Amino acid sequence: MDIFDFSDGREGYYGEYGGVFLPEILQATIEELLECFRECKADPTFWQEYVALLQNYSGRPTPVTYLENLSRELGGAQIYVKRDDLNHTGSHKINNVMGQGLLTKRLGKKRVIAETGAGQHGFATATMAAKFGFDCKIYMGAVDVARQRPNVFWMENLGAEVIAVEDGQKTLKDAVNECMRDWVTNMADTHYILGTACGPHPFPEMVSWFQSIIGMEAREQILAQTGRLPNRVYACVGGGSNAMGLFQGFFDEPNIELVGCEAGGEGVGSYMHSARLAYDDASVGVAQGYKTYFLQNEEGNMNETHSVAAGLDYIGVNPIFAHLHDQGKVRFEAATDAEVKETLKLTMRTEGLIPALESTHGFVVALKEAATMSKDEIVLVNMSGRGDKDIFTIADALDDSKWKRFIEGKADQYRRERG
Amino acid sequence: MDIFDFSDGREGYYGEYGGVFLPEILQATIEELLECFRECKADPTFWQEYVALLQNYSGRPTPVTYLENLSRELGGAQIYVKRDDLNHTGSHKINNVMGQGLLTKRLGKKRVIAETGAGQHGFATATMAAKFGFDCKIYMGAVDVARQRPNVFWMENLGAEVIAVEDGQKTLKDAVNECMRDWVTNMADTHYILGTACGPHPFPEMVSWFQSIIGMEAREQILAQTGRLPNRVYACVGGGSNAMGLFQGFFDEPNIELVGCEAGGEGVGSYMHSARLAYDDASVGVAQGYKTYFLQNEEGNMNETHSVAAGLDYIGVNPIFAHLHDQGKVRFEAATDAEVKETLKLTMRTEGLIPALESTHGFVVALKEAATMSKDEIVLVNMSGRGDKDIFTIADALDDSKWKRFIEGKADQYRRERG
Amino acid sequence: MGLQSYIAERKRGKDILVMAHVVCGYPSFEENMQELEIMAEAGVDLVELQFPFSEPSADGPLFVHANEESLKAGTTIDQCFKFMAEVSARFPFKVLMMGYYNTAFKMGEERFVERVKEAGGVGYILPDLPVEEAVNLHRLSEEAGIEPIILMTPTSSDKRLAKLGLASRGMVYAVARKGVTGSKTNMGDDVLALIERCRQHTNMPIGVGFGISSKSDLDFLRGHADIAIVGTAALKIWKDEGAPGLKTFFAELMA
Amino acid sequence: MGLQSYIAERKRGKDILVMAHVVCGYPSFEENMQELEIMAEAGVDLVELQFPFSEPSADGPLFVHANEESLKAGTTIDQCFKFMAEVSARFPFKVLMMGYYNTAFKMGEERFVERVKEAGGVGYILPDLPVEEAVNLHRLSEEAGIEPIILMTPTSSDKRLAKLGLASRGMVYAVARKGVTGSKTNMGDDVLALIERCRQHTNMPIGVGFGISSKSDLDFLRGHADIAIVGTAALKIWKDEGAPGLKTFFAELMA
Ligand SMILES: Cc1ncc(COP(=O)(O)O)c(C=O)c1O
Ligand SMILES: Cc1ncc(COP(=O)(O)O)c(C=O)c1O
Repeated sequence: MDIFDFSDGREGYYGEYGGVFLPEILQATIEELLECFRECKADPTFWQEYVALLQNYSGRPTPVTYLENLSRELGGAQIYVKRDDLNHTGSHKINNVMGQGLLTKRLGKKRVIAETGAGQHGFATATMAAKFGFDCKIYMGAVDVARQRPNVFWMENLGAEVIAVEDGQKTLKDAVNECMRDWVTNMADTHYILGTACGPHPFPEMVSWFQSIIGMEAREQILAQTGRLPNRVYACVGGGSNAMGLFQGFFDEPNIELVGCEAGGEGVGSYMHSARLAYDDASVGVAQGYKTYFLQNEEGNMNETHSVAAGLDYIGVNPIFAHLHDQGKVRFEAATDAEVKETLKLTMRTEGLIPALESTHGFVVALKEAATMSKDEIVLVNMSGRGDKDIFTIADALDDSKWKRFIEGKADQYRRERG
Repeated sequence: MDIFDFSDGREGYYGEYGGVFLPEILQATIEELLECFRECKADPTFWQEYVALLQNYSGRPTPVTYLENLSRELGGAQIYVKRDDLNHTGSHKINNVMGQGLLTKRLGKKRVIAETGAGQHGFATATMAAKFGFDCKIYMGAVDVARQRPNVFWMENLGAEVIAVEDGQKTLKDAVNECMRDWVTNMADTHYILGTACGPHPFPEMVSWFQSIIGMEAREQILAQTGRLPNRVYACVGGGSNAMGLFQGFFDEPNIELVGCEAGGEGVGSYMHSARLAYDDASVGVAQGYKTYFLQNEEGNMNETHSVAAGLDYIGVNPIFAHLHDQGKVRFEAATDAEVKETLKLTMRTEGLIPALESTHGFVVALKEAATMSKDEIVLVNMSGRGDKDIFTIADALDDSKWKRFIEGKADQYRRERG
Repeated sequence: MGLQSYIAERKRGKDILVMAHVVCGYPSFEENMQELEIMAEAGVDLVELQFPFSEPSADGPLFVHANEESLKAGTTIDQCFKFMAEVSARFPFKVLMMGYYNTAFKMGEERFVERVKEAGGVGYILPDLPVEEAVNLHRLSEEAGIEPIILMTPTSSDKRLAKLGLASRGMVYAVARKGVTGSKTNMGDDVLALIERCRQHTNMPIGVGFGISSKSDLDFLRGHADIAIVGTAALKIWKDEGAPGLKTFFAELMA
Repeated sequence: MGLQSYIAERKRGKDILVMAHVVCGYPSFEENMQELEIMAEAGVDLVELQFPFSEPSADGPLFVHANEESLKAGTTIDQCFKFMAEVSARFPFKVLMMGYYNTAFKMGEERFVERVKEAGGVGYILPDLPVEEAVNLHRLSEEAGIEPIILMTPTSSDKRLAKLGLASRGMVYAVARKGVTGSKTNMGDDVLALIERCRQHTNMPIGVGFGISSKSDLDFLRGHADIAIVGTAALKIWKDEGAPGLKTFFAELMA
């Protein structure tokens, strides 16, 4: 199946989802982008340059790791993990960013902007901008700035300006709005490096295309390591880019179940979550440039969302998934904050892996289901990022008293030094 | 040249350096270790298993990255970087640790101990222990615990017990002593995972062997990318393991200059540094199980050492380097704390790379020298680790007021929550 | 009477019309009404009533804040339509719904058109709805006799303007510059060139908006544009100086 | 008179000798002297004078602390040798230098042997110097007539013990258990077996050390070992209870 073959339908639409819903002032910009993207996609040397860049700069291909201990302890399916946490800057976000960096160069633009939730996309964008010599501004909800401070620190030191967005819920969606506002002003020299497979066409397709490198690699690797394809494939879903990336390696296999793992936050019925497809709380709407399932009220205003993982704390979901969900081609489950904390602890101690809080959502569902599967089945989970960035959140979640004392000591030191 | 061919000399000696200077009680343990290591080294399947483990778990091979911007800006030699920062846990330390993990299994031991300075070796060891199912205790100087807290946090969450060593200067050397004390007590079931190419034989050889994977890869990669070998190769030198690892790819080339970069701290004449070979302050001595150059006074007591980089803040240096230094086969230079800070800023902004403070020492010397070389020359620098772990140190060094305010806010929050 | 003929009629007496703007429910419906009183008194010809939306990504800081505060205060769509009905019944100026497409989408396009119509609105401005996506809504509007206001911008190609021109009804909203609502626009040749280009592709009256804040802006547009659209400037005055300020503002603006 | 014959002579009067330990300069040389007075009075036969070293990796916490504090107070090697000379001149017991190899290595092995000898020391204990590395030092010591004390341990293989036995001079230090100095050793069959194994490989008198702290330990060793080596226990008493405590301690120990 080629979901990106629009010849029978409307360009940029996946079923009824997707499209371009942007102010008129951006129409020319988005057309220019689409045209440039079409050129790149048609040009095999572009993809080669892209892959070479990721290999030499970001360490691709990332490996697939067999979780021997957890597989044994759970006694069910054999668990394999795709290790996009080993990328430079610590997550899969760099794939998309490097691709769009090459594209920005082709567009002849000199400035990039990006929204970021977990900070991983902002970190990756700031890194790319440093490498490509672009000016860079990162918009980040003030709530996320507070919970992902290490990433903010690095972004700034990489030369990016980080703007804490104080509007709305002060999270990812508000950062997206601020990006749009910047873009409608500065589109002449600015490319908006959207961080996930959402937003107006061609972003969902483009981001998915860049991220497809994950699935291409993983398919080959799991075949090489196990001699067969997995039975089920799991990935967390914020906007959906890492999941789209991995799933694209397995879309054509009717017997492989693809499972998107959303942020269940405080659980079903709590209304404090970010599960657009796994729970029943979302409905179709149009915002942030595209049509999809949004967590919104009856009047079309967005609800408050929540997740322990900043990168999943988002109102919408990529329109491709909205369509595949309708078609029953991808199953969606949610992991709650509490489950995420437990699974993170388990994964650290049992396998020496520290998945990002976002990625841990995929682990929760995969481990739960693997336990019920048979020993000769295989599951593959995407480790979209590493948890280093989450140290403050995890320390809080685990109520680590030594960490707290350390922070208090540091604060005292700073106050003393200031006199 | 095979520096590990002891057939003409004394086993475990490199010129007059090296040897085994351990309490009698450990003699049997060290013999058992040597024997096991000899078996592993002779067994090609061991190396294969080792390489496969690093590929599947840690993401090897790590790439070689061309620093296009810095090469252009400096206008001298073309600068390439070996990216061991992309390893799982963020540094080259994992190479050695995974190797010793396999060896621990062969020894039939169930418990591992390790000293750590920067925390990277401890982090790697805790990770390995989680994966192999070993009990794990990490000794770390109290000063280092304070400056590398994020790593301590992760070690603990990986299931290791971290002991803050309050003796002596409370840094790496004191952690080594504590390891020795643990080892003389628990050698029956415990393997001491020494973190660098120092200590009693066979550690310098063994750690170098495991780290040689860096140089093997880098040699092939630089040939593939540039069609030739580099003119000069740089690596920071704490104990000397990452440098030994990289240099082994180029030892046999008479025209390649190998440059070890030590911690110049506050500079020559300050006596606040850790430069054993680059400055004239060290002399030959015996401590921590081996003979080498130590920063010691005339009576053989160790001097206080200093470096902004915890992982270089060490009194001794690997005995192989002491010998190669005597022979003029490796040149040693030092980078000061101040130079390190400047170069770190430059590297972040110009290339999007965040080297660990340790690794940045190699960058300082490499960039300085590259600028004076011709455009058709090539230099290769080892990026032994990433700087994430150094966030507190770097924030302090750069006097980042936003970071400080964030920390103070966090501290206030913790105090409030405690009531 | 359709919007186009209304504008034509109003223009008989003056060389430029004024369209003003309020964000429904901000600071409150009561204050909205006071603002509108002043606008009516000053002789404003058209008013956009902005329905607050949680993601006002085409708006500048002041309107973003207004949208947010209004929603926080509990403003509902029902209230907005009710307010629209009152306003269109009470004042001589014509009223347009302004907002984001999701408001229309969620209630259903048919129902949306119906409700605007019922509330006495003569049309609507949905800045995030491109013409390609508006085919059905435009058809429904045509049937109902209300107007979808098309935006033309400095970045629109001629080809694009031609397409927009074909879809234009009632009036065209010419966006004076890149960016979001709120900041000042430098009135100069660029603006005139834009108006010129718009005229080549539509026969509808042309309103110019984004950053219009003073009599001199109006004077500049006189003879070129049909309508000057005043948004943020008025809200800012209201916030800073209240009713007396707003009165002076409009008096001076339209002097 | 060599160490071996001194021990043989002293053993004529008692069934077990006692070797005590002080860390030079800790808490101070004055207190060291007071401790040694008490030891001498109690009839201690041998004393190790530990030269402080910055990396005392074979020592337990109390001695680590003692080494560190002594160095911090400025203790030098000259002072230690001078102290050794005073002590060996003043007391009837024999004195051994105890320390780490770097102390000897840095001053030069020849000079080291000379200075121990000059200061009246009968030998030295360097726990981090294995026999393989000690060939030259042992030769020099033999020439000078002082004794390098060899350590034998529970983990040493028979082959190893044979090698150690060949190198042993004066006495052998049997390490009662794994670990560092300081914590208590359980006196039992293991210790007896160790002494037994040592005897098979050396004719030298055997001292047993590590964790010996009471009369019952001494009683246990009596008839098996030649010397009981008391280290940390005495320092701990001195720190906690001062001179009266130490007096009682040795009185009870050697009763
Ligand atoms: C590590 C990580 N994983 C996953 C996500 C979610 O994004 P997406 O669904 O686009 O992969 C984020 C977003 O910030 C992230 O940082
Ligand atoms: C990143 C990094 N590089 C280098 C070193 C120095 O060690 P070595 O000289 O053994 O490579 C350390 C030690 O902790 C380290 O963490």
